[in-house]
Amino acid sequence: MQSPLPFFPEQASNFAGNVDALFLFILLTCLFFAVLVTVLAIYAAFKYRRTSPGEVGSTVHGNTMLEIGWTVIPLVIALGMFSWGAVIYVNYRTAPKDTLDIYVVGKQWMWKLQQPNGKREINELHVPVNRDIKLILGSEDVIHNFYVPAFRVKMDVVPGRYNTMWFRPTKIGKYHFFCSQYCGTNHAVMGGYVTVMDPAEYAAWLSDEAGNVDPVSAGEKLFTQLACVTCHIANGTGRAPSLNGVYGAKVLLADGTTVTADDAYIRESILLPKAKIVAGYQPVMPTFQGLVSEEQILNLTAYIKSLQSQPVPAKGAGIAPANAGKK
Amino acid sequence: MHRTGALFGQFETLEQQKDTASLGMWIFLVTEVMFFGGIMLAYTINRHSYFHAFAMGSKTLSLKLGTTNTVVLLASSFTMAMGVWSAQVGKKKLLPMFLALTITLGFIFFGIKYVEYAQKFHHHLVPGRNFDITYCVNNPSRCEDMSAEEIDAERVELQEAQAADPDLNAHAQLYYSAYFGMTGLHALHMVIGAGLLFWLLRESLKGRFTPEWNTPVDLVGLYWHFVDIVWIYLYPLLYLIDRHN
Amino acid sequence: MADHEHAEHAEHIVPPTTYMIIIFTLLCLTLATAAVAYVNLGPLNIVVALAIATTKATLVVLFFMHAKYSPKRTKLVIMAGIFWLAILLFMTLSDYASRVDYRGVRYPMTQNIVLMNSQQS
Amino acid sequence: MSAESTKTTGPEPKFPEKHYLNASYGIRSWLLTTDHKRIALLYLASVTFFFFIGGFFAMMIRLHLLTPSGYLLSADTYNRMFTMHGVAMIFFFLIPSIPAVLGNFLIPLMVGAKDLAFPKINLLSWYIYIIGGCFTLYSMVSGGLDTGWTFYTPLSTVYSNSAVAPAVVGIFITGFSSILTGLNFLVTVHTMRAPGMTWFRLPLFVWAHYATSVVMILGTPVIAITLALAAMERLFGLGFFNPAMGGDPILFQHLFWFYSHPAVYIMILPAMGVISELIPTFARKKLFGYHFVAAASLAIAVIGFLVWTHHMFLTGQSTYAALAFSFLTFLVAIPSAVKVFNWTATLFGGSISFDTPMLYAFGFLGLFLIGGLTGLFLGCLGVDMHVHDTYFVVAHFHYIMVGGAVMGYLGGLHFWWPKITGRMYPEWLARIAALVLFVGFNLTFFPQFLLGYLGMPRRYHVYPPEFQVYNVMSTAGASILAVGYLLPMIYLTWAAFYGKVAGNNPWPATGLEWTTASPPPTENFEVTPVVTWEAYDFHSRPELGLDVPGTPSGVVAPAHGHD
Repeated sequence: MQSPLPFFPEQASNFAGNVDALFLFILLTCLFFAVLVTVLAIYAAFKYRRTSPGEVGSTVHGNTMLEIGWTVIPLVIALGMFSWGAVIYVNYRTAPKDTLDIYVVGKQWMWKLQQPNGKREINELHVPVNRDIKLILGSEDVIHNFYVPAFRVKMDVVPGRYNTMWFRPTKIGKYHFFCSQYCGTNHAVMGGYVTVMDPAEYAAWLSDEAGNVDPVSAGEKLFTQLACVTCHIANGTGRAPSLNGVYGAKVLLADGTTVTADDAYIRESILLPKAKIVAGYQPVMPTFQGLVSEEQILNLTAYIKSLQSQPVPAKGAGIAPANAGKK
Repeated sequence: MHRTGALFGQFETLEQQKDTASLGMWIFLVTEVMFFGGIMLAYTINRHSYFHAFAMGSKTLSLKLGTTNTVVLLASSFTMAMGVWSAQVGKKKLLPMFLALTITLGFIFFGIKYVEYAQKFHHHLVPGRNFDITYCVNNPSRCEDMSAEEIDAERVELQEAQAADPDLNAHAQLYYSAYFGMTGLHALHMVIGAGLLFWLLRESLKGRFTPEWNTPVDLVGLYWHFVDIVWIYLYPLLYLIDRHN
Repeated sequence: MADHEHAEHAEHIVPPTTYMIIIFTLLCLTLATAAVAYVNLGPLNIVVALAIATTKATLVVLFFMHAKYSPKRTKLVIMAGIFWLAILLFMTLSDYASRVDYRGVRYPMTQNIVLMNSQQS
Repeated sequence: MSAESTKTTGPEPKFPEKHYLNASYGIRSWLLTTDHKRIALLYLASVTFFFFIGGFFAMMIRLHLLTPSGYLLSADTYNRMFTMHGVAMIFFFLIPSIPAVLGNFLIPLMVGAKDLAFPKINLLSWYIYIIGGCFTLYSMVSGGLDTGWTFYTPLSTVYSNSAVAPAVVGIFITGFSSILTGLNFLVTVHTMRAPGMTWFRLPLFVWAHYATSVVMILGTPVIAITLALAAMERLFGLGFFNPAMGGDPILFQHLFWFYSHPAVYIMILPAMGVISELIPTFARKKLFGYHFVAAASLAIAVIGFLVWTHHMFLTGQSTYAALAFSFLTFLVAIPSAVKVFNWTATLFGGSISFDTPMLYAFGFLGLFLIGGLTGLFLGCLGVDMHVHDTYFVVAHFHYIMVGGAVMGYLGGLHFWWPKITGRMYPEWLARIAALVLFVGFNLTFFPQFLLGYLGMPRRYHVYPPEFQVYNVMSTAGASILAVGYLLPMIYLTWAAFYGKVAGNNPWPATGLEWTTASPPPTENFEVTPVVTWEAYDFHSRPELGLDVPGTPSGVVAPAHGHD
């Protein structure tokens, strides 16, 4: 990008060279035909320009051999272009084995990315150079598209399904990535940078601040791994009550009684969910007996405790109103 | 353009006029095929993805009503064809009679369709916020039109379907999206057809249609038969999914 | 004006007896399709149902709609309609049918994606 | 130059006393007319209106993009601008432009009929267009529309806060206008041809419209049902395209592009038809390979239906489907190439003049060449991985739609303006306008190819600073282009009232439409014409007054027929 009128973005992946070469091949072929037709048309326009008002052209009106020629020759060339393009595309859609898998989630209007060890980034992606990287793409809302021009690759991020894309960065550096599928208001700012690093640096970066795990974050991780989060949605719109501010509070149950949400209640609710049903909710929670260890229950409890200070949604919390449950 | 008798000004002969009108109608019917084709495609893909939900949805429909309606509509197609024949051979008394019969059968179809739709609304089976495929099973008292045996049978079916498809309620909405989308569009076409038939009936009572000039009868007939064909496909696609289980 | 060869055909009038035979066949086929739906034919159920429906539709087109006695041009229009419908259906379905990840492994990585969502929500 | 030359022959032409424009007066005589020529003028006024609305949005877009951070509009406003630009231009200008204006006016004249087969349906289709247009205008003024003209779900059905429903309903309604126009054309060409007007004597303009009508008939109903489903999804909660209910947003794209890709051919095929008229007329020579050009039109219409998922190579469609559709995409390029070669070959051995319509034809040839060839890059799977959804695509389809379709439309308007109004436009002003348009167009859109390959995604209201140089060029070009569009509107309107009287056949050209008066009488021809000549045959037409070898030279019959 040094020149003021650049033509090619940087080539920074295994695909870049191939795509550019194919691009140049098509470009030169097309230029040949474009120049040919243009030169012929201009030549004819001057050679056969009208010289007297009543002049008419010749009676030539066709030539079957010519027609066949200019149907078949372009067809053959076009099939050449198709085949070359197909080879690159099939390679792109077929990820190699042993890739470094990175999860990418698009939402209006940010990218959330996660390294294999769980390290998360927002609108930033760090990858080691010369390693096959596979991105697994999901969307929370509308269709997005993950596009790295320097790598010459993009793929739609479609809600309701997972797409994958892969590439092998070949050059250390920092490259733009964009959302290239229109996704609403801030579509244009939904981008960031891919940082391609030396493998050693990448390893160091990866282990940085990802080491010590406290019970709260371990519990948070479990809370999502066990899919608790799909029903216990923080804003109270889920099938189960929000857990914000629940710890230590009184909970109104379906039978009209209240109970204090302490460690024991939380443990019981995890292992025997049907024992106490919060008012206004269906008994849909499955039991986690045998699925979680005691340590994990502690971690989960620590996490739920940490939600004590979170804002309680107006609707959808299990907390009893001040005057409830007295009867 | 001036009109000379039955001949419109842009044409040279009656033959040309009839030929043109009939070609126009057929081309219009082709656009209708493509129109229904789009929703058929949506149906096919979703039925393939969520077969259990679609089978469950299909079983909540009344086969009795659906089959009756098929018979009614086929019969109306027959009376319409007879109407066209009457016009062609110049039976000026028979034509209005067959047209009136066709309209009557059309309205019987609407009546039955109304019963079916009303039941679906009543049973909370209309896509949207209140959709609940388990409504009747959970609230048998609210579905007084279903017998206890029917409710029990549905409960068993529902349990099986839910076991196969945990997100049954969402996917069953897709079935009802298809059901209301397809039958609704079909009914809309029938309404237009009925309107055209009323107009034909009025004109035929005036004795306007002769063996020489009966193009409108012919064209409306084509349209009516096409609407019949759409139903011929909707019937197995909507009513007859997985009935044998 | 043009295409005179069609216009000069005398109109073919189908006799009522033909219509009666057709309607009788159609009603029989309707009952047949309802009956056969209760027989477990596995994947063939839908094939049989559609085959019967297509037979019925063909009878309606050929006789009630007089396509059998219509000029070639009308038949061409009908065939074009069917052909384009087939393009729409089959070429779209070819994509779905050949997707390796289509619905079968629809959410293979749910836990991981859910893991991603947790921090923001 | 022939503009001067053709006018030296024969006596001064006279304006006919009775013609379709003065056959009756008053607003009712226009709003209730069933005359295809008057309906064409109704369409002309309405598509011009939408063209300038769309053009205004385009100007706002280009001005906004002058700087990387965009200084003019907010993100939401910008998104509304490009969406409404697309909707106005595609559904309300490009699709009806040539068919509904020039096609409507000319097809009955060209086949020698008194009117289209269904004149009332023709008027109805204009009203449907206007009603659809009103819905869409309502959407534009009541909150706008910010989904992109492609209406991708679930953005359009669930997430957008703008006035999606009225716009979708408007486009749905307008679709029926397109269907009825196509139906009318098909039937007219089949059953209304004059004696002697065999299929292979039809002008290629008619062939092109026949192919276009096939696309309209078979494609438009699919977009209608798709948009109807999307609207019902937004309004009543149907779920076919909603992933939250298990629906599939990719299905929407399949259905949408099943129409919207062939719709590109609705826009470009009629323009190709216009060019196939212009080149033989101004080269005074039979079109090279008539049968092949006619067949190419049909081939484009048919194969054009088999390529739609090349808009979806990177949505995660199956690799196999992508391969098949890419292959078919390369196939559809061939008939377009055949046409270009035949047009070029026609020039050889011709007697070429440089009247304004011919300048547009040359312009079309150059721009369509670039537009068509860049389609190969996009149809090629390996390159599409990089350039899909970037400015490369934007540049490509503007070269086809503006460089191709609009150039063809303007060329056709100039060519037939004498027939429509009976008067000539100012020749030199028109040539300058054609040149301004050509230069402005290339300056606007060529830099966008470079932007696209550099990786600038489309529909961005702000962009990284490294893309600025090309954006500035593009905006500069757009300013020139705007002037280029205003010019013809002004002088064509002027010429309709004050231009030089044209006479029946000022060029002269060979089509049947040039044998009747300019402007034509309401019933088109005083007596039903009988066609005895092949299309574009200057040699067997002594009444044109040309120096045909073999006829005694110097005996020049008046070019202006029998008025």
